[in-house]
Amino acid sequence: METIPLILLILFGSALLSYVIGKINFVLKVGVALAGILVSGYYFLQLYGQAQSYTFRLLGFDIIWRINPLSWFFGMLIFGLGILVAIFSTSYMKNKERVDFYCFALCMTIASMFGIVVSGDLLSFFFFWEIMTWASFLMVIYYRYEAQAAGIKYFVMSMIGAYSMLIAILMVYAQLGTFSFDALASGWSDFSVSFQIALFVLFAIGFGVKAAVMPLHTWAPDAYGMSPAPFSALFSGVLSKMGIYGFALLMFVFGAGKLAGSVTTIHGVALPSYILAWFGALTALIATLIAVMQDDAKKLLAYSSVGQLGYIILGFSLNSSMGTTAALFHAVNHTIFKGMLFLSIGAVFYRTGTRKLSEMGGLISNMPYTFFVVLLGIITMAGIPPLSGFVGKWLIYEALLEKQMVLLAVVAFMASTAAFLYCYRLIFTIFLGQRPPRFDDVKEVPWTQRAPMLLLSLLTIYLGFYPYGLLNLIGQAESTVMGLVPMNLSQSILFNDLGHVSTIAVMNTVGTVFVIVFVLFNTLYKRSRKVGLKDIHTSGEVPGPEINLHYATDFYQPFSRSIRYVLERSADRLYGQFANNLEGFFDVLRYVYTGNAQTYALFVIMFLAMLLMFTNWLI
Amino acid sequence: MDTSFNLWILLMPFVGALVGLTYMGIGRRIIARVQHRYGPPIFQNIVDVLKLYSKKTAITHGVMFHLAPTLAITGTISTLMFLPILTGPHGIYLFSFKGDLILLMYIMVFGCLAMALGAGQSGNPNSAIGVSRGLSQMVGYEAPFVIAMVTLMVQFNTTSVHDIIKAQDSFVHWNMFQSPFAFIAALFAFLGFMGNKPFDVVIAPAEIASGPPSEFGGKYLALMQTNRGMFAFVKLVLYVDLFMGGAANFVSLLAKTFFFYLIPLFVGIVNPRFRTEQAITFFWKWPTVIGLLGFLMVIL
Amino acid sequence: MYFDPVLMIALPLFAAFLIPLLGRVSKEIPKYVPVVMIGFNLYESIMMLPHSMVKPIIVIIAAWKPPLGINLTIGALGNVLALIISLVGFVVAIYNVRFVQKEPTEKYHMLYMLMVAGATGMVLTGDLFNLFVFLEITSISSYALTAFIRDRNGAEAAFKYLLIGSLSSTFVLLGIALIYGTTGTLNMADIAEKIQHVDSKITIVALILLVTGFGVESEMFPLNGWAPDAYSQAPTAIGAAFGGIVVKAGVYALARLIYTIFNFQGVFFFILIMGVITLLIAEMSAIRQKQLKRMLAFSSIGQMGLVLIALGLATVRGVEGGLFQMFNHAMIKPLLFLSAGYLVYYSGSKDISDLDGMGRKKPLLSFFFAFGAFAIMGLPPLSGFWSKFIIISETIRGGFVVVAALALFGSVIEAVYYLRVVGRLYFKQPNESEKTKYVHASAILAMSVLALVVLFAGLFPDMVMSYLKPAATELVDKTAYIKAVLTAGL
Amino acid sequence: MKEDWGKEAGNIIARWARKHSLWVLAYGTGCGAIEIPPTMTSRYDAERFGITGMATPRQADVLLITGYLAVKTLKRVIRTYEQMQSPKYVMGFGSCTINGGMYWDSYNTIKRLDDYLPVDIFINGCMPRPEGVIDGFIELQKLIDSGQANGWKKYQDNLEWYRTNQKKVIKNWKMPDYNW
Repeated sequence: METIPLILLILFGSALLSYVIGKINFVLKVGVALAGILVSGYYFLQLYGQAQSYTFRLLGFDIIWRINPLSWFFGMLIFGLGILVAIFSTSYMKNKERVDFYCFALCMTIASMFGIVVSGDLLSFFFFWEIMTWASFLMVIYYRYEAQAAGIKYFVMSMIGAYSMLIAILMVYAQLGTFSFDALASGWSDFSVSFQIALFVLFAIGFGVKAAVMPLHTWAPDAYGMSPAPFSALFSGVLSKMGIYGFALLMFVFGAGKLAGSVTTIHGVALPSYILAWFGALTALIATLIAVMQDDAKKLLAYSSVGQLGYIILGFSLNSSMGTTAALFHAVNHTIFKGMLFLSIGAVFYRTGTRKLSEMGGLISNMPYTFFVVLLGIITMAGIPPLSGFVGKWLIYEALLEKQMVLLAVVAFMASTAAFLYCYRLIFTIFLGQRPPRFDDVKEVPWTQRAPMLLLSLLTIYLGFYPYGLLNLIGQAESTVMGLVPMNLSQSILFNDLGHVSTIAVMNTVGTVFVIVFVLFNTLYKRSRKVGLKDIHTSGEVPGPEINLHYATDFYQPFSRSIRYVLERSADRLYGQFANNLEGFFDVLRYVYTGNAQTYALFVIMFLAMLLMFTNWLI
Repeated sequence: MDTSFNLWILLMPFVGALVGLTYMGIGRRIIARVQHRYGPPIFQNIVDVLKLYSKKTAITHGVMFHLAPTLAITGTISTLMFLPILTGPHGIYLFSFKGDLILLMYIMVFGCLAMALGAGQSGNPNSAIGVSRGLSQMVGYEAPFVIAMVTLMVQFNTTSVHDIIKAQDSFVHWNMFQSPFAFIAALFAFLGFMGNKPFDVVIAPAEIASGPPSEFGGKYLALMQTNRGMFAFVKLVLYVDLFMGGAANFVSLLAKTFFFYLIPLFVGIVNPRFRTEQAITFFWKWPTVIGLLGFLMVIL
Repeated sequence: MYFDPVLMIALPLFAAFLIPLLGRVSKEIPKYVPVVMIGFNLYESIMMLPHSMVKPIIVIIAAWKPPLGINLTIGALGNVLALIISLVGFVVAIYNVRFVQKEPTEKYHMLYMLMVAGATGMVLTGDLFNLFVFLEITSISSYALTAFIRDRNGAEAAFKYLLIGSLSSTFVLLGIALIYGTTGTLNMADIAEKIQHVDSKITIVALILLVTGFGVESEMFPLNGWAPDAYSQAPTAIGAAFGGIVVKAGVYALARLIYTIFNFQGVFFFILIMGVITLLIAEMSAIRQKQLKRMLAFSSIGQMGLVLIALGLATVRGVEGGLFQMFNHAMIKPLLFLSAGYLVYYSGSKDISDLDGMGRKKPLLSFFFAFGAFAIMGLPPLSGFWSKFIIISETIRGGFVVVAALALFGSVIEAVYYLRVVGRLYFKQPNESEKTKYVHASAILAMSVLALVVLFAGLFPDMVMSYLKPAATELVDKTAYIKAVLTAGL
Repeated sequence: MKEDWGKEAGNIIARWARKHSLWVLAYGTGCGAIEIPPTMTSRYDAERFGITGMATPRQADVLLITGYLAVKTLKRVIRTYEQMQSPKYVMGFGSCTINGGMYWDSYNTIKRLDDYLPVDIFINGCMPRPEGVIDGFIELQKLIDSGQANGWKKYQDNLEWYRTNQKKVIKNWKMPDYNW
């Protein structure tokens, strides 16, 4: 049997199976789901470097499933994080209700995402896209009582995006008579300019919703926040990448990046792409500023996720190989560190039962592994060398500077700086500072949860040291699928025309210096005395356990005062108002149905009379 | 060449720390003279650090607290390693050929983050408040700084510090004259960088008990003070490299760095302290506008 | 092997009138008569399918050859619709076995049989007047069934339905009279043949009268005022049957009218526009409903709007999509109504806000409702996706991008109100956690059948479409149909 | 003897550094606190001897007890002293710290600071003028230089005795243990 349908079959099969036989016992359903994901992951690995395709006809449409380096690249993210999340879930979901449901939705989501990346035609792309939407919707509403509004918001916005994409897809179909990517790629340049722009906008809305580009992001914080923690990791780490994959397709495979015809170009980038770039950059900045103000750990990460995706979109819209490389590399990075962070937050939630930053504190001694993971996660997220986050950031800045896009570069830099704020808030308020007495006997999470997080941490260290393998992979995807000349690569240094960084040298320097200082410092001095958390300078006062010395509420209060212009405006509220007004309008409108038989009869007569008066309408 | 290279790698952290601490001592002296005082000896800060190193006990609040000074100084030394100290034929380049300006901008944060983490683990709310203020203020001064940096990078179409230095081959080509707006913006940012008054709300001793380092004592504080001196040196050298075309020998390096050291010092002497949001809005107003003017100059 | 198709109408009619007599013998027998009779219809329509796909089956009654005699013309379209009607009828009949507790049960069953028989007759007949007769049979039994729960609301709804229904019947009859007067024939194929030679000023009036008349049954805006009340006040099973049976027959008549009999091109665009308006207004009204069944009724109108859009496209593919949508709607809406009926029954209130936490108390019913909601929203891999996809695809191919966008906007609204209900079912804390009665096995069986069909059609849409394609072709290309009918006797 | 030499050199440097860098905890008690500002500022400029104020006990070397100590304050002072890092010094200001001074029969002040904390140097006067304070500092420097300013060691060695005394006056003793 062909590998691609086999993988899809295994995943969908295990989804159904785990739901059906999951009624029997816990081990079975989790086992089935895990086995399904692992086996399909194994088959997926076999696909590396292959160019398989599988075609059949459905409803008279040609359905193409194929694998190429680009889809393998995204498939790698799906299965990489998917497997880890599944492992994490085994203990996380223990003793929770409706695990069968969870396993079902998890497998469904992974399967549909894999379906998206292997789709070689727009129809199956849309088909899997919709499955992904509702499967992930099931996850958002997993916690029954709180999640309804978030779920509906997510679903409605996804639907708006999907339908906008559907219109674009069908417009393409109406023009070309086929759904295949290849036909679109070759036919794109024959479209008229306005048609191209219309397609670009419609597709961009469709992908933008999933990739949570501002102002289409409002679902993301709630949806990420509401879904179970392991799934949030998958949600932010991979599911949102499907939007990114869509943008990759749109810009490079379909050819919207070139935008043939007489479109104004700015800095060598077509105007729509340039506007998209601004959307990306502003998303990165504003989302980051909002993230700083969040008190819910998951919402913080969600907004941060929105911001980081803004970077990725910024990278894509530059329409250069450097920018694309940056975007794809950052996509991997984002998957890794958002995986780490969401899983860690999940682990903390698992033990403490809260996600409120202001309620936690001082968990470092209780959960040292988790702390370590979060530490590496925020270093990566902030883009501080020597971890892999820096490589992604570096590539993005170089790509921007290469195009001489100064303002965009400044916005991107600023967003990255502001990201330090929430990074610190995240790690400080959870792990550092004073521990509330009720968390005194919190334990570290079991190994099934620790292992996935630690694996991801190792990965980010490795990529910080040696990103060149991954860059090669990206280059391969660029040259074979995306029609770009990949950026020059050496095996020891990142470089382009503007500058260069040797990640190996950085890692070595930092490592060596740290080891030397550490050894000197610890051998020359005897061990320090360990004191309790409350043994701090409080002007001689001895604070009792009832006194809260943890500064976590309103952590960036001065900062919030200076960015109140941003915080006062909320797209979410705007949409909410719009939706309410719309419903109010509907409420008025529905009185067309008065409930009065005479009126209805009158309608019938009037209808008839109207038609009789304007008979030439019908001829 | 190779031995001297290795030698400088070993020596440079110490030189940096000594120079930085001495500048601080001189700074204290100058402040004293402005206030009609005699002032401490100019090596006072070195003495202070030595005293701290000689402390017999130290307390720790945990592993991050213990590691923070080490990590901070690691970050600073690493930054130093990627910075061209002296240029020209007898230059001290260390590893600066292996990294560029963007790396420098980011690796500088490494130490700060470590400090912030250590301060966080100390459990003192004042430390956390200080960090919160410091990070907020950083977002403030980062705006003009980034604008200036991007202006430079775009102006010379390079991100390499070496190329930027090379472009300033003579006195008139120094960036402080060549792109004055970027320079002014960067100078404002520098005020924030150095954390002198009026931007010292982070450590505000009378208010939040010196903020982040308030729980650090003894050997930890010693390392942190060393780090502070070294970090001041790093920042000064970076600015000299970027705006004064680097320095060919130690004398000119000292002269130029001292010039840069004096600016925030003098500003600090005559100004009271800004509140955090005042500082942020200050940085986002005029320095940013001036920086944007610099942009226009480059673009047009 | 199939029997004489006349039996499909004759047997149920006969059985319907037999039921009251049988009811005298035993209370139990009338319950199973509809199951058996409609089961036979189902068998028959399945068996006829391979034959009618090839060419229409013409049943000549009493040796009067067309165009003179009354004859049944079972084309692919008629057969497919008969199949849909029998399938829904059969499932609802199974559901009825236990559901109908209210006296007089045998009258209920009789009326139900009449309704199904009438609808089946409508789609099978080849004679325009016959069509009217069957329409009357269907309508009158529907009026009666609407008022079956003899309360104020039911009576009011039935009265509204009756008023508008009789108006429409009048118009239909007028239209038919006009046509008969000008063409001198009542055989539809023959009319189609002859009407080209008639002055279009007269035929257009006939068309308008007929469109208005059948528009009432097919829930076209603004003729659908009866629908929300009738759906929600009739017994649940009847609400389900309205969507699956009566309306389908009405749409069939409308389609026959505009495609086969008349030859006006403008009417297609008119139907398209009316479809969009119907869809939008229905969805907008549905979102503000407080009662579950009213909401479903409006949703049903919205779905018919989508079907009208598809019919208005006048392309084979579009009509295919429309038929597929009709099929889906016929499967899903009963599923929703049947599960909703039980949900309403158990929660003891018709209001959506009283459904809180039924997902806990009645997991299977809630599952069926959610399944139906997901299917009708058009989520893959359920069948609603494909029909909607094809319709929108054809709309855009026809150049009506705005129409497509509006239709999709309607879908978004639809998603909102369905999800709100599903959300209430699953997320809200139940008010009190007493255990309620079982759901009858017959109801579960009925719903399972529907759900399986929906899932199957979603996974293998080609299987369904292969039968819909000849039907659509028959509708769009009328010459073959006319030829087949007119040459049948030769 | 080489190691001794190294150690000795280290000690000399350390003593020199400690002597020339005295960080004073700005902990004002009693009326003597008012003498500190003139000492530190332009008029008397204690900074020229390397004396500066520090905000927290963790960083400071010298604890100034500037006058009478109420029992309540004593508790805080002890706590603060224990939070300081060794070597650390205590300076008693004025007669109140020596024998109670004008508060000798007060019901809630302590009379002899020496009983509760190891005072390295007392400055006589009520209050001592800034000159006296600076003189005291210079004396302290001399003591440090000669290795005699080891009150912190005394406290460590005689902790039991100090604790007994402290607990005698402080009734609600709820303090963490001072463990080296």
